[in-house]
Amino acid sequence: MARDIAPGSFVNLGIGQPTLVSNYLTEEQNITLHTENGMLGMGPEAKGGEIDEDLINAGKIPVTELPGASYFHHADSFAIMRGGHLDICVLGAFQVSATGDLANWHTGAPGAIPAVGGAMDLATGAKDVFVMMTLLTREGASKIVESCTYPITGVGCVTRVYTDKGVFLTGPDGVTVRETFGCTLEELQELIPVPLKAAAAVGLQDQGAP
Amino acid sequence: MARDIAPGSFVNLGIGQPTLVSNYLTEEQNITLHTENGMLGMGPEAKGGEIDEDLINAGKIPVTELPGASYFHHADSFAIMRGGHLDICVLGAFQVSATGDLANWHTGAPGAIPAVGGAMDLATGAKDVFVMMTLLTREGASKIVESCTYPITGVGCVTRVYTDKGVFLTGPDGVTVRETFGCTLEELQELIPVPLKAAAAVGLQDQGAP
Amino acid sequence: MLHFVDSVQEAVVGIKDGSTVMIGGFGNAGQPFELIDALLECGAKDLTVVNNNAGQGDQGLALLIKEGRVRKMICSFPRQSDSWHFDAKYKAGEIELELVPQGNLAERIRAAGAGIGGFFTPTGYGTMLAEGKETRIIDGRGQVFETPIHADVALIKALKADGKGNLVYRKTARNFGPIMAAAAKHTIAQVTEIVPVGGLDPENVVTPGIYVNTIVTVAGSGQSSSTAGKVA
Amino acid sequence: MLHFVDSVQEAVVGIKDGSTVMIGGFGNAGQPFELIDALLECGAKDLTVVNNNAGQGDQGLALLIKEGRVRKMICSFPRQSDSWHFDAKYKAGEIELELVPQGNLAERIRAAGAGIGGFFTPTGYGTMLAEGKETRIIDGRGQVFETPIHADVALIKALKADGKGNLVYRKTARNFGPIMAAAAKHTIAQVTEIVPVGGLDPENVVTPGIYVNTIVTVAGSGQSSSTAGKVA
Repeated sequence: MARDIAPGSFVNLGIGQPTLVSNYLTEEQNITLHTENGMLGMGPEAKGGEIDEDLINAGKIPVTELPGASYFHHADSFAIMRGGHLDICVLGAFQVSATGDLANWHTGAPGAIPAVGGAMDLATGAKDVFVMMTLLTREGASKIVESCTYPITGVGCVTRVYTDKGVFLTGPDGVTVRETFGCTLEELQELIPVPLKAAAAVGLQDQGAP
Repeated sequence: MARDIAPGSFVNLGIGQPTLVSNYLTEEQNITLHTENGMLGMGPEAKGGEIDEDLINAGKIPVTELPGASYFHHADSFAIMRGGHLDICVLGAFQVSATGDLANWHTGAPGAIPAVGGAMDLATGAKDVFVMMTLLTREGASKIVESCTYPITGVGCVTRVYTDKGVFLTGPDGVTVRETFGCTLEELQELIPVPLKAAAAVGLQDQGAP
Repeated sequence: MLHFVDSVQEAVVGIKDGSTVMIGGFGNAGQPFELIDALLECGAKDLTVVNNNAGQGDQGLALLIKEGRVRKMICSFPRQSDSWHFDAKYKAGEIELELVPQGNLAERIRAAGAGIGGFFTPTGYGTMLAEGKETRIIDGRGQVFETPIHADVALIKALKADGKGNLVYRKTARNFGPIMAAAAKHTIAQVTEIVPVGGLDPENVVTPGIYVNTIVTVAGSGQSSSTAGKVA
Repeated sequence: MLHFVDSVQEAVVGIKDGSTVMIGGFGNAGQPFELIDALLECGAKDLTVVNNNAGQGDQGLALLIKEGRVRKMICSFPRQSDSWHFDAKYKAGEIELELVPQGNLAERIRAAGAGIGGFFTPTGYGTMLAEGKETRIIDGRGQVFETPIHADVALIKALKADGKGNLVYRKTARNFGPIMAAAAKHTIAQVTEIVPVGGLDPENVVTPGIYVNTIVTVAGSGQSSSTAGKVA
């Protein structure tokens, strides 16, 4: 995924797994990371003496500041997200529907305490929403679904899904397989309960923004 | 009027006549002046070498900066006005109605090019709106009226009117005369086409904020 | 009017039962711990508290919740690994929760300070959190009507104040402070240092003094005093 | 993507006929005169221009209006002692005017940048400028529904940029720059000086580089270079 991020992009990496993407970004890509608690130009996780309790990311983990960073308050920070200024955000998910509905904030289980944070703002606001997840649940069910059974985070917002078995484009036209990892399109189709289309061989890199 | 402004107040003085009020404010009053083009802590008009084209007031006149000033952009500046944070604004007027409607932005004459600036934001947003005007037009008509014949700037927003002949409180209960200058209440009533009440002798200073 | 007081106890003395209290901070950054402790001490109850979270561990807001002072939380992310006091009260039905997407929380607080009566936003459209809310399609996008969140009091933490009440913050500890200061009728700021009038560059003031009512110095109160010099 | 270009002519080259162009400045403070001159030179027409005023004297925006390039003005205060070019076009029916209270102008521009679909405000309620607009009573106050003002391009002036496109301004020349930068698809900033990445304190950045697309240095272009050193 890291290599699919265009040079010069402004990117928000969600809490958890997506944060790891930063380890694969190269200096030449000149990516600027946003953290919704009020910063552009976030650097890697802080270690040892670098740790500063006033400098944390959205996951409340101490981070560092890169040259050219800037700080702003919460309304200004979410204005960046909600105003459509982020090129990409990368999020985890419970489920993604064929048309790009995202479910990643709430299991909906009775008694579960709901918590949403900035997930809905990222899902709705970023130009491209990339999801990172395993294709299957522990029970073997596809997380790419006809329509989400978990409470949704945003309608039709996901543009790409990166999984262990393949990379998918989602949107108004349904699901297109862009890349497979160690399996065929037919094998994927057996796992996923929605019709899959194969991407045309050319122009794949341009299909991110529907 | 200057002495009616409570110590520590945040005040916006409209373009023109109201600007002169600043000449009568004392240091002990510790008044902070706001200018809607983006500053708190505005000082007196700039003279000679003090003139800086990047430091002007809402009337586009060069001004100075006092210690403890701050600068902000236009949305933040109008948020101060619109959010009800200014204690007082002082404006000129064509007419004020008995219930405090203000007309001060447009004559409504055919062919006149309308221009409003920040007048409606000040009228609507400040905790108290003080008007400064002559009581009579050049033709001798009262500018305190039953209901405005000029296009209005704001509904029921004016709390006090300072004129050459007296000081008036306006609001839902109509017009109360707080002070007269060289004339009696009866003489004022002959000039003004709405019923005037005399203020009670005590507690006048507290009647500003309805 | 701006007041400088000598203690956090004095700073919170006017907070009444039933108040809506905004508390700044995201994680530990910008949390006004000492002011929250003073609020706990002063005994005010039936509070509605606005914060991004609903308390962590056994300190600050978590204790206020534990002691039953909070009738309702307005927040975006109550559930954390160490939010046990909120979890217990919530499961016992002893605390009300208004869950708000974080950006709507920030924008609703900003709207209160800026005199906005309400606004439409795409965030939350089509989700559980928009149920029962007015919606409309604007420029082809579904949007939800959200209303301002006003407060009686804001408790915030900043790095420095000057004699006019102007504030500057430090790094990501800025978070909710500036918008809460504007949204509350009465804003109480704890700062690490008070500098004379003229001691802050007017270009760099983040919260103008017009938004601040009470200031108290809390020595070394976070906003890492050890590294604060770098920021001035 | 951020581009640094060598001339104002190069900076405006992509502006098309029919564009909506926001132009920063209030009075002379913060007016990007050189960029406006370049826009005049490049010949783009049928423009909708968003500015607080409608041009003054015989320079900048006034010339753009005189030359018939502006189809519509969105502004709060078109009428001034020296707005003769606008006055003439307006009286001749050759220019459209959308008159907006100044705070609504600022808030509508801010809304566009912040992704707000529309908002209610008391400003203008009950006046001519609310005629035909949706209204409602919120908390006992009449309010008017106002919509965001988006733009294709913003032309703004700042004091300094760093290599990441972060901007700082100078005194009241800040005015509309930060909100227009966020509201336009493409923001072009003329600055007095470009400093290396790391040359601006992250606490003091006013416009983060994410909002800026094209930067051009205009030597001594207002933001009084003579006294600029005091601000850094």
